[in-house]
Amino acid sequence: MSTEGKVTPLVEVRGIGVRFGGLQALDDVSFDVRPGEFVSVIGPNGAGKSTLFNVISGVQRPTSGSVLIDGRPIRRYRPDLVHARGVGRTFQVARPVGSLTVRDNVLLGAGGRRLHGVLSSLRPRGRDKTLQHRVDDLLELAGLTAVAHRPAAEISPGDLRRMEIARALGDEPRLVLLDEPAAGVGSDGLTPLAELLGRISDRGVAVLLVEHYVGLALSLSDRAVVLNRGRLLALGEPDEIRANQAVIDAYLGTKRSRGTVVVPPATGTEEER
Amino acid sequence: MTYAIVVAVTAILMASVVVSLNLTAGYAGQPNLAQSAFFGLGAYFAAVLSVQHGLSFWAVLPVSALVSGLAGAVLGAISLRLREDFFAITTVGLNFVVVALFKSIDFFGGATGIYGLPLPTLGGTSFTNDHFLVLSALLLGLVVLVSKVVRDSWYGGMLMAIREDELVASSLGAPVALFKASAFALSSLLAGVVGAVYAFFISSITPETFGFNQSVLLLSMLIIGGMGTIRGAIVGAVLLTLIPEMFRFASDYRSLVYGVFLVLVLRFQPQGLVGEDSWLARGAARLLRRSRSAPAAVTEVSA
Amino acid sequence: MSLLTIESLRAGYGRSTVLHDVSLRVEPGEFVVVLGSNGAGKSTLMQAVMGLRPVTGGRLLLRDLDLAAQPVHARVRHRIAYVPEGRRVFPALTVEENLISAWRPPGRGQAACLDAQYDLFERLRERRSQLAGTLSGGEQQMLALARALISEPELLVADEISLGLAPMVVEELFEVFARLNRAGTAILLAEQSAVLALEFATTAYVMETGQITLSGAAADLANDPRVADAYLRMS
Amino acid sequence: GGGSGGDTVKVGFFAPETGFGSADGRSALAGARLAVEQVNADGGIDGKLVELVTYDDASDPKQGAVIATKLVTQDRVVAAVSGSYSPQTLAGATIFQRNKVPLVSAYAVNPGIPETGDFIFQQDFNGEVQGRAGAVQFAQDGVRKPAIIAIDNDFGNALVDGFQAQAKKSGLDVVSVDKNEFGEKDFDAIIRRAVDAGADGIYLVQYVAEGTQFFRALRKGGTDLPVLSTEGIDSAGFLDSIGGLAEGAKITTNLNRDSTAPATKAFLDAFAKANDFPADMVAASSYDAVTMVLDAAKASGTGSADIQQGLRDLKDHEGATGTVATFTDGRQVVKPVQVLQFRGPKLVAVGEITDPSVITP
Amino acid sequence: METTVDGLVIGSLYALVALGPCLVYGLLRVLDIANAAALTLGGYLVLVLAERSGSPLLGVLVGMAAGAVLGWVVQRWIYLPILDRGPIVTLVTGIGLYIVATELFRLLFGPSQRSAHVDLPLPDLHLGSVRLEGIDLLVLLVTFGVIGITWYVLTRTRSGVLWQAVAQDRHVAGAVGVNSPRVIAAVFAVGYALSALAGALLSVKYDAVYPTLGDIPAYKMLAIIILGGLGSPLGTIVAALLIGLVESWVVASFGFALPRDAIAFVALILMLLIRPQGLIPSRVVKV
Ligand SMILES: Nc1ncnc2c1ncn2[C@@H]1O[C@H](COP(=O)(O)OP(=O)(O)OP(=O)(O)O)[C@@H](O)[C@H]1O
Ligand SMILES: Nc1ncnc2c1ncn2[C@@H]1O[C@H](COP(=O)(O)OP(=O)(O)OP(=O)(O)O)[C@@H](O)[C@H]1O
Ligand SMILES: [Mg+2]
Ligand SMILES: [Mg+2]
Repeated sequence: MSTEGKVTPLVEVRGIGVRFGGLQALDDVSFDVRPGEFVSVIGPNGAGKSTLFNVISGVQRPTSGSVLIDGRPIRRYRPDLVHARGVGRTFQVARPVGSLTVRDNVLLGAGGRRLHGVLSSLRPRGRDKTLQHRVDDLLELAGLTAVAHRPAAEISPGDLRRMEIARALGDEPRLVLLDEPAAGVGSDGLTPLAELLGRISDRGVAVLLVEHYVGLALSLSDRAVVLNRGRLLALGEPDEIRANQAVIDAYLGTKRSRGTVVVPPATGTEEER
Repeated sequence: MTYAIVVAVTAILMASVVVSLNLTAGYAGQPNLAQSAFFGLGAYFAAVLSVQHGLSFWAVLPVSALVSGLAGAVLGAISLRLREDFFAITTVGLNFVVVALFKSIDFFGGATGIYGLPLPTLGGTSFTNDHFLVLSALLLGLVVLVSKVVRDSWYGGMLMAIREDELVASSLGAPVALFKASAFALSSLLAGVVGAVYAFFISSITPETFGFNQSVLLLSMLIIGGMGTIRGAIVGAVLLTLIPEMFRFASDYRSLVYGVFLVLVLRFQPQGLVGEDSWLARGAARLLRRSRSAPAAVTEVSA
Repeated sequence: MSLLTIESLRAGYGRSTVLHDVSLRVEPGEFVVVLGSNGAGKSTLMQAVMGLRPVTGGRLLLRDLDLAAQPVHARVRHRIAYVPEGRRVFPALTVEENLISAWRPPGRGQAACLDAQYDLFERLRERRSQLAGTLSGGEQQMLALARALISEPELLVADEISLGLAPMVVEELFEVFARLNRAGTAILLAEQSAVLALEFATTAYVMETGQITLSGAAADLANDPRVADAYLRMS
Repeated sequence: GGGSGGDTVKVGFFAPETGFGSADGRSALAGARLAVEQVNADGGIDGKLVELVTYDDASDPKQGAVIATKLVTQDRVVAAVSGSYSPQTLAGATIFQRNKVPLVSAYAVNPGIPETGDFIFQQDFNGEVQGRAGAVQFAQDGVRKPAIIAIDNDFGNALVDGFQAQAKKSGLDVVSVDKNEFGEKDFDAIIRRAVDAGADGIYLVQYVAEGTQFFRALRKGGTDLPVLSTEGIDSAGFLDSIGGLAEGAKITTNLNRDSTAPATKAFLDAFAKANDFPADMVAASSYDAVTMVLDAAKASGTGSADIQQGLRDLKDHEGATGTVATFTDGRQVVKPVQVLQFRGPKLVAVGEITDPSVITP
Repeated sequence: METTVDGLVIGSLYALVALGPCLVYGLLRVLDIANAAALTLGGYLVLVLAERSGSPLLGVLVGMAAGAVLGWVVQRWIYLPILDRGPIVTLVTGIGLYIVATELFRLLFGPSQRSAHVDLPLPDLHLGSVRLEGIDLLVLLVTFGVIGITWYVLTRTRSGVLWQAVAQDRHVAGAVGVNSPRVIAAVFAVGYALSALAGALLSVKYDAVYPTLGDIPAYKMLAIIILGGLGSPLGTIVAALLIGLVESWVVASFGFALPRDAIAFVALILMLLIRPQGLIPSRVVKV
């Protein structure tokens, strides 16, 4: 897909800068994400990855630059408006609605785009058949069927992270932003997670992934963006990134690291791409 | 008998306001300590328009609803700007301000209040307490119905999400400002209608009737019963209306009993008497489960 | 005498027991790692040791002192320090105030202790007057660790220090741990990055559904097929 | 209306026993009880003992209607007395009127109370009467430019309305009207304002707590303007708490402690014996209201309608607060207004306003 | 000028009352209405003991001690167990406690206003045209003393940091060695003792105590805490003085144009519209 060329980007990040007091958390960052593409955002701690997600999802207004979705810029940085344009997200620290069940959490993620107004949103959330099917499907996809009826406050951290992903996918977004989905997921949980990410991508949803498990991230990605101290350090295909000396110095390190993990590619993905 | 009916009507009307309060305080989690101000606005507009301008009971109901609803929307808009605790105390202040307005604006009849509301008529006959009983029960039914619709809708789910985490709610597509303001408007509108009926029922009102103490009482009812549940709102309102009545004989100790009851319940059942995960709710759930699982076990064995 | 003795410990949440008869020892100067998958009970164990989770059975001794009878803050006075799971820095305190809150008067001066931590984590020196809540995820993790180390503990109880940290930083951290350990600090670590953990630790325990199922020298366990199967496949 | 079955005559009563009005509630209840005890000691009415059914309205206006309903429908009282403030009395009055049970308000001053209907009577002179009497008294004392400092509730409003209406007729020029909230403590600034406005006297409509603070501020500021106040501070607690601060100030009220009238003397003696606190106008008014009801029952019968008739026919009723010739057509009373002055530890009678054009409602 | 001095004295009393609840709020996010009960308690004890023993000072000290004990009991047995239930539950519980307290006072000391005519051996102060009564002088001195000490402790000693740490996460604060229960108990004890002190001064100044003495301070204190920026002691003091001054000025120039209690809340609402974070905001982080 990266070789195909002339496709309108789904999201264009143009010269984004974010300043917090004296700190330039992001500085003139530009790149784009094409429909269905899988892009990783990696970089050291404090590089500005989460800040970048906050800008793209409308939580944080940038001090300079702009974000375009389908060629049209975001004018009002409001998460619900960005959501309505087909962008879903998760948070670095999972944020469940703890008093609701896992199923209701996912259900909340599904339906916002069609039910924006107060009156239309008053329809019973438990009755819409297509909505129910989608939610069941997402719970199944994320492997949450067993815990679907437990309050979100009580489930394990691993389940919680997958619930966040399912919830972000609820409204059939064209792009999801996933902030460290593997953090806190045990080593035995990484393979299922990688498979889940692969399946999301297979559905044609573009993915922007922040992850310190670099091996996992790069093995799934079409391209990767590397940030360092708010600046774009490198942008390219996984192999270029792995070989990039600047990236190694700033982030990957020279010694053996978890960057060497190789995930078995999910079957069937090659042909489709 | 009539006394029982009067107490019943009072309890049902209180339950209706508390169920409406549950929309903002329970579902949307907004610390709303001003519900009696909206209740009072409804009552006051009803009283003024009927006593001084001769409008009928049925004509003032929609006016009360509208006025309270609009005022609620304004409060909702304020809530958008303020952090939780700032907002809580702003609502405390709102009570004092509204009472001051009732007292100092001539339209509202000043400190003396308004008395001598006529009995509503229906098809030519004047209301009796029995009529009030039916009317208030219908009103409670309406408020409960509206609450149920809200609770089971995407809108209601989002209100609960807003209660816990506004950022999450808006990232999932909820227009937080619109939802919050509309929840306040809806809750206040219902309270205003109840206020209008209440004014006609007790036939004379004074500013202090709708002051901070009343707001606290309404919120106490909700918390004692179980915040965030319709049954809790009703149980709390009924209990806190009945207990002071039942303790009339202990005149000198009545308020003390009320205070002690409040503290003891909140201390030992802070989730409310019939709220989620209260002793009663848990016990009921256990009973239900037992009565359901018993036959299930039999079929399993025989299968 | 063991520094920390955990014997047949039971602990949990309300009515549900999570830890069933967990026994474990930390000798002075030892580096013990507890491995286990999500929900195994590692964090519950760490919290029980600190007194943040009530213990419902078994014994918990620091040398011959009955820890279970000590309130949380008193355990810190007995030179145990704690890195909670998920950072939990004080968000509205600055980086420096976070550190000061954990500094204890006897011992070296405040300035010297602060400097020692800043030397360890240069990034924190840079951000010393930033409110901790606005730090990035990884920076907060560093702060949580520094906050534990500033009290110069004899026993460090740490829960998932690698969470959200860049790979290079994780390696550096393990090296820091090794150095501390060589200088005499005993470490009890719950961790999911099993490869690094087993490489640096002296002793390892594997926990499954609230029970210890395997234990031994870290080097031995690293070669144990059961461990490799469950915990080393991916990392 | 209620019947008078059984072997007791049930009379309802309510007062603010708790809440901010609890001091008045205590006096009111004591006065009412005294009246009933005396009648029962004399053998009751037609051989039947009188039972006083009392409720606490907790100083809460909302309770008026509920208590009234309870008294009427549950306790089936034949008549009732309000020992409470105007809001509660008004709320209850509607219910008594609808059920045709007579109610006598002991000391609530809102002129609207008897307007509720033909079963509702007001024992004390209403607020406007007392306000008018205040203006007359001030004029007599040589004050020309009074300032008004009044509490902002219907008690204050009624008195201020009466005072202002009469002020013009008596040649007074009111220089300022200030209304304060219940619980106000700081009168320094407001007194300074009145002085600056050129006031040569202060008409003070307050309750005990606010009244005490007013006099403290007045003395502290070194002002010695003449002060005329009202029955609002005619309370057991006031003389005790005020010390000598109110020395020389006058009040208008209905209870003359120096009265030589036998009814008043008898009441004061009996009250002093039965209670450990002195009688005040609230106690005396409640006592009078209850005796009126009982006298009416003695004269006309113990049914509600009988008592209503008896109250209408009431002639020259001698009470602790003076003699009531009769109830007017508007079911209010015509009684002289007493003027008392603080002298040392006592309230001393210094005058009486009897001008019919002033004291007739 | 006279008005300004009045305003300052009243504002000082507000500050003294509001300081305790402000610290408690900062620590536990509890809007503690029950604190006003300590005010009434202090008022009664100083008058009763002055009457019985002739020494107002003894009354003040006993009042403060009793206040401290009350504060300790309230936090230990009432607030701490329900803290996790959120601010609304604790707020209403506090209101319940306050109702219980006023009822007990009424039953114990009778419903009427009491006074004892406590004369302090303090000279009046004449500053030009302004006469400052002895008690007013005392109020100013005590308040500024207390404020000074609080300010020193919170900003110049490590206790300030520990207080903040407990405020943000009392469980983790324990795990870094802070004795959270003791910090909480101390803040309550001090806060209630200060309120008792304020109550004593108030009742001597106005020579009156009654069961509902705490009513107005209870709610005005909330407005002041908010105005000051919720949990920021300095802001609270500034706000208290400001409210005292504004009230006096408004009354002096417009009379009781607005109910005095509404003034505080109107000021509050106006200010929040301009500065939603309070006069001197305490530190908050949106995560
Ligand atoms: N509100 C804020 N005020 C001041 N500085 C901030 C604020 N938010 C973030 N920062 C700083 O901006 C930088 C970027 O933060 P960000 O959270 O985007 O990092 P990140 O790349 O996600 O790091 P990590 O991998 O550790 O999560 C950090 O150094 C952080 O301290
Ligand atoms: N607050 C809670 N209430 C009830 N059960 C809980 C709670 N927190 C954790 N548990 C349960 O306790 C068990 C052990 O959890 P614990 O957090 O100790 O596991 P862990 O080994 O630390 O897992 P992880 O690697 O995901 O951090 C889990 O089954 C979990 O569901
Ligand atoms: Mg991040
Ligand atoms: Mg854990």
